Amino acid sequence: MNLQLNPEDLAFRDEVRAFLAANLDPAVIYRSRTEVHPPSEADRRWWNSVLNKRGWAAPGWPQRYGGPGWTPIQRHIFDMECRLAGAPELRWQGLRLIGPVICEFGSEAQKARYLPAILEGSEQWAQGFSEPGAGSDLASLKTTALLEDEHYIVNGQKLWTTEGGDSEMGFFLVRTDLTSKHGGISMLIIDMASPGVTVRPIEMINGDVSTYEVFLDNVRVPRENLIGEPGSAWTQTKFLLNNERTSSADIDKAYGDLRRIRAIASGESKNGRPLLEDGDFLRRLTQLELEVEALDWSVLRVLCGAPSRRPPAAAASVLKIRGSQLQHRLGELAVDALGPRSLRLFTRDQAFAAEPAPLWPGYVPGVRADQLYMRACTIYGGAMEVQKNIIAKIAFGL
Amino acid sequence: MNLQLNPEDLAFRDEVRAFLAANLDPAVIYRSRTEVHPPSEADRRWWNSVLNKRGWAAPGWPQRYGGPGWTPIQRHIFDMECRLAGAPELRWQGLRLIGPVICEFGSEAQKARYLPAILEGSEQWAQGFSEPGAGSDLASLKTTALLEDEHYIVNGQKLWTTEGGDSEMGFFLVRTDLTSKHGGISMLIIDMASPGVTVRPIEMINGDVSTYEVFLDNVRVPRENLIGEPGSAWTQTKFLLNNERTSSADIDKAYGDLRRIRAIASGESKNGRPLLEDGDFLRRLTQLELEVEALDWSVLRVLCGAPSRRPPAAAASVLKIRGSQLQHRLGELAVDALGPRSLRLFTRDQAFAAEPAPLWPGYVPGVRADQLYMRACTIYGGAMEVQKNIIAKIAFGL
Amino acid sequence: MNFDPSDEQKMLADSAARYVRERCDLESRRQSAKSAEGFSRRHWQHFAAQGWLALTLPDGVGGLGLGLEEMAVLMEELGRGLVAEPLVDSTVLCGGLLAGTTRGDTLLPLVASGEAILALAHLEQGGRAEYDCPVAASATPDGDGWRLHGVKHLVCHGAAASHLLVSAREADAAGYSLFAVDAASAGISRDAYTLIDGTRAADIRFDQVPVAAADRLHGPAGAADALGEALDSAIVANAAAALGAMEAVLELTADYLKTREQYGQPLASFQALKHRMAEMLVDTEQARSMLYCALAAQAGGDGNARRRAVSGAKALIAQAGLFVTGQGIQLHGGIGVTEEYAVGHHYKALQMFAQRFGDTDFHLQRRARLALEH
Amino acid sequence: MNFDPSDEQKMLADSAARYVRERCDLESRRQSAKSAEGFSRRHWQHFAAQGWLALTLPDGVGGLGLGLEEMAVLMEELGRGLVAEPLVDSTVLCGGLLAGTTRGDTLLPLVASGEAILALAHLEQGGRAEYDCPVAASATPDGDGWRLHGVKHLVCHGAAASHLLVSAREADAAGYSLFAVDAASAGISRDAYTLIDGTRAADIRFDQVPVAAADRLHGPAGAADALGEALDSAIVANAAAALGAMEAVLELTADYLKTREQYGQPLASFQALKHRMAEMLVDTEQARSMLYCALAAQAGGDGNARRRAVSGAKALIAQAGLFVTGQGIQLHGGIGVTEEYAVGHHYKALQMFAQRFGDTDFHLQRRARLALEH
Repeated sequence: MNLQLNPEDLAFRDEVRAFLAANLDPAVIYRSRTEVHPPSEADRRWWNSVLNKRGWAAPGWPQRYGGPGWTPIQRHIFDMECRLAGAPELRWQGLRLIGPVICEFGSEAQKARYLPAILEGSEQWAQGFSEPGAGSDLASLKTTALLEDEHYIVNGQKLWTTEGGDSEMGFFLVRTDLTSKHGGISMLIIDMASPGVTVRPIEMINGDVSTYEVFLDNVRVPRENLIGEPGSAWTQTKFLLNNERTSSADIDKAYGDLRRIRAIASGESKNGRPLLEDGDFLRRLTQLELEVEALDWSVLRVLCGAPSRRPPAAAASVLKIRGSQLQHRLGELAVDALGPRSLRLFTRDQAFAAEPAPLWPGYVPGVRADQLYMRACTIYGGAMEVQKNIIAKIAFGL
Repeated sequence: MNLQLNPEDLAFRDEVRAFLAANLDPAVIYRSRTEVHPPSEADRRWWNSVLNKRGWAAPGWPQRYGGPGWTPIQRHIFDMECRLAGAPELRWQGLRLIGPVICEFGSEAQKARYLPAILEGSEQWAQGFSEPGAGSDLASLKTTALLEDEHYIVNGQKLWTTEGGDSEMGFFLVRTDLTSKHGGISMLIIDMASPGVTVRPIEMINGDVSTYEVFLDNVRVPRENLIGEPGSAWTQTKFLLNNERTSSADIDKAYGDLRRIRAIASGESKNGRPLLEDGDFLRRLTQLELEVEALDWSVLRVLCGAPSRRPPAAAASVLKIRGSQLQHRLGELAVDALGPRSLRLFTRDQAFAAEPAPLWPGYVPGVRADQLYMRACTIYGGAMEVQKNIIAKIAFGL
Repeated sequence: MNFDPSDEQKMLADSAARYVRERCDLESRRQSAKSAEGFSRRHWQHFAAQGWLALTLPDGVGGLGLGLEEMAVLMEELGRGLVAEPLVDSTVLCGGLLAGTTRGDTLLPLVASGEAILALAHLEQGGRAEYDCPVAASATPDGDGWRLHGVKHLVCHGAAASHLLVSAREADAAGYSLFAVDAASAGISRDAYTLIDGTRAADIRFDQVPVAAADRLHGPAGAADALGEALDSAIVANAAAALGAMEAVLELTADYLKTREQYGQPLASFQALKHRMAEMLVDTEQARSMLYCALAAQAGGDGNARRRAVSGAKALIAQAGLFVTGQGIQLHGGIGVTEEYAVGHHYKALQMFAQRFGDTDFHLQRRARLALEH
Repeated sequence: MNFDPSDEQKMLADSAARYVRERCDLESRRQSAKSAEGFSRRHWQHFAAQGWLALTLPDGVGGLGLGLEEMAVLMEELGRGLVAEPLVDSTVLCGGLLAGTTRGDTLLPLVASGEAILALAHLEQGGRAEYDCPVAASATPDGDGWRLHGVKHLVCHGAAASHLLVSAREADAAGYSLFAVDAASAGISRDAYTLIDGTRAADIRFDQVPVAAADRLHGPAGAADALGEALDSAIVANAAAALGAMEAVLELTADYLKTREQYGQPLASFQALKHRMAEMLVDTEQARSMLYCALAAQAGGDGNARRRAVSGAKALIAQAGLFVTGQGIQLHGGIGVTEEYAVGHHYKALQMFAQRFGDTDFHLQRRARLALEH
């Protein structure tokens, strides 16, 4: 047992910090730290290519496809430092979800065609998994893709396709074999510009549009866009989720939120004293700081493959549950720290355009939009209730 | 709508207060306020007869059987004043449960035989409902009572018979008809001194014995001890529960607990100041005071038959859920107010014998025993989970 | 003691419920929220015609002279319909401050008819709760009248308001005074923006704005108490609307659970979701009881008891409301987080309730302080 | 960074787990709790024979010189078995205070062999947390030595202890000093009583008790820091036992749900109960992570970081432990509230953990204060 970071990791952290300090300007940092949903598309594309030049765009990829060859701990350190420094968030659909899947299951042609643009950020990807009436429940997918002279003809409807309107490409779960009930599901790459693809923006509770409904109406997709064998989507989806065991903890965002809350509490005052010295506030902040620290150690345990009485998949659900609960509570504390000012809704563009003023300090824009949007985090990626079912089953056999 | 107590009720309250002040001495008050489980049997029998002389022993009974003819609000005021004055708790099994059932369903002989002794407190009653493997689930009762030359021969086993070891009489749910699955359950009066009745004391988490396992081995019970018609126990049980719509809120105990917590917080100090002025403590106390006040208004709404979108039975479960949650939190706050001193366990006899001393003020004994014992309140009388099932079904049709 | 609504209260509730059912669909609510004023003038006219704007105003000046109980009955129904109109701000809060003043005799009839919309301009930079926020704006004598100077923050409906009730300090006075100002007066500039529920608020600059002597509603001696009482009344009225929102969410969510399926089973068959609904009801009932508690204290007439009860109700109803509407979103799943379903709008309405007029921490502390003095 | 136990730690865990499985049944635990000393001498002998009492003591004085990581590995297993023996008090807490002192050279070997049982006599009337409790007991010079006078409160295992570590003030010294006293010394009278988990505690009166110069372990300059460090270590060891109790409750409860039925269905089929188990696991994992966090800070060597982490672990593990064991009782139903099932005993063990050495409020405030200084 050795619970300290080793010297190489500390050196790596310094290297990352130096790189971030050299490459991020205040305007970018401000926009990132507003934590609006969706973030600036331009910043993300720019940052994607900056990291790509440095060879750091895809920490999770095998080295032969452009990954930097970092240890899990180093990837963790990198994500954390990026968040705390105010770096733009990257488009995870390409870099974290479909990229690794193509590396693992894609044809050579697919690798050559798609991976470079993902690394550079020149092509953004959308995920087409959920459907109306099938939120966390993939077994009941209805979208079909039937083969017809070397093309799949795709018909159906997808829901919760994050940033579907800003994406060049999409990866979709489709039924290629209607005879089998549970099998017959394949993962298909679809050019979002294809005829028959239309997207409907969905206005979210935070007043912005970050997710879309996607209608697929006789979309012709070249047969070679299928990933792996027909009907192998389960394998690919499981692989994709296993890549993301710890990301659902959202631990770097939690630390970023704590940083923001302290900034607010230093700027705001209550009963004539800095809010940061108010007993009630300090108790709530301390409680959250502790739970975030505990969550961080839970992440480290998973990353290091620490021994456990329960199967690893249980740990992933545990991280997701506590991580998303903390997102709710961090948002509530940030909002309460702002007081009545938190009632003003800054949409993304309003937040980006806002000029800091005595009545409206720079830490205000984005706080409420983030708090409202993050109500979704206990629903997306496997709702809280589903995660608890999973734990009861695999951890306790209930 | 008139939300004020009317003058008659205020006058009634003064009358009750005067009576209590004249009849309770400090030793009795001390023993009552320890809130140990079980309380002093002697005090209860004594207080029962004191109230009976005044005609106040059975507020819930019809006047022709000895009830005082109070309004629901007056009964509520009476219970509250008794608790706050430190009056002994009465034996509810006789006065609140079986008494009203005998008044309603009992034969004239049964009324003549049992009611006077219940009013006087000279005979205490035990309830034999639950069985091993049938906690909140009466449908699966196994105890049988088969008729044989004018006697029921009773065989079976009852669990959680509160104060079964201190009771002269008991009322038991038994199967008198084995042919019917759900019917065939009758309510039978059994003299606890009958041959074949044995009780096993169960040591509770608070170190005292307040409940018993009752074994019934070929107990011969005269046929006339059956209440009403054979197989009519469902009706009687529902009637019995309907009498107790609001009692599960335990509102008077909640107010008593708040009184005790304030007494502790005035005696204890933290960081050199009275605990009662400590910010964290005061916040928790205020939160609980508010929720108890809200619960009190919820009780008043039920007592006054306030209009509601939901059926009355839902209100009873709502009172039970919030009331027992509050019992847990009140106990925890009392314990936290005492600090490490709360770790000393005073059993009932130790608490009664304790002499107040600088290291061990008079408010210490009983706090922990009560907190530990009240862990049971979310389990007995229909567990929390059962109450939630009920609400979902009858309030929402889920 | 009895909780049965009077016939008048029943009629009030029925007509409000009918209006909400027939005219307050989500689509029109979303449109009016996006409109310039953030609310519907059509609704406003109806409120006036129904006498809802006159409800709590004194008779003699166009009011019906009814009490907070009637207002609560009305607001619960309007809260179910996500009312966005400045009913409480204009009539209960500002109307309460005008009642009994000379200026009130001329202005209140316009409030009752809906021609005038009043907004409170009181918060300033660094202020969190209207009850105890610092006031730097100044009122300097000028002939018989005054000149107001300063900047007010987060004035709800400040853009649509025809008149503003402004707090300002007179030279070397301990507290502040309250003035009624025509929003069109020279020297007033407004910077408007949108709040989470669509309400338009404004930061308002007063540059030596002249006001007549009669426009001074309350002097330093009485202003804070008058405002405290008006705020307490406004909180109770808004608490009733919050309760209505909670009741609406209970119904919406129960219906949703019955109609949707997951894993081939109706959502209504999952015990964890049933139990969540039960917990939501327990909190909703607690909130309703606290509303009665506050109404009783209002009617009781003891000022300290009223303040204790109102702060208690504000804290508990905000807690319960955020839980109930937040879980309503959770049980709806993804669509609950969109603008296309009502549940998210109710959640934001409760966020407004929780943050306006002092947040939960403030009211718990106020309650605790008053209880210790008690 | 890696979390894999060393072979030595594995062996330690295995032998402790085996002993718990084979020798620590609930019945014998209940008997020893009712015995005069409140714990089992048979267990105590075994602990000594296994070297568990020597684990954290310095080598050279009969100790094995191992660290808190090993102690945590051991205590987690013993916590599953509801250990009642004064292992942590005697060796980690008091042993830690003796380490490096002259008196320690003679006394520590007896601690390691189990012949001596040490207890901390520090709390007094009005004291809540050992870290900052007022000390009124006095130490007056007497020849080369001292005389101790005062009353100590809530001394855990104070009746069974062979030696007491006593805090007392020297005339006009700022802080207090710490002395090792033979519990059999003239002038010591003990009033013993039982705590909720069967532990015997005592109020102890010191009436001019003579102690030798060498029995003064720490002077006013260093005593408080030394005690703070020893308390931090004791908390971490007890936290591991608390975690073991939580793990035991998870297993007991899952098994119970699988074996019992209600309404004709196995309890394990009720989703609400399954979800409760999931929530209990989430809290248990959070507690384990905080234990690692505290162990890391201990090994890290930065005193302030250690204090922050230990207070954090104390607060979070107490919260999680009371929830997990409390819900363990709830899911067991009625029998969970009796002495006849283990789950209630685990709950009381967590109540002990939560209240000893500073409660959750204290440690949250300590953590917050240290973080602000940080």
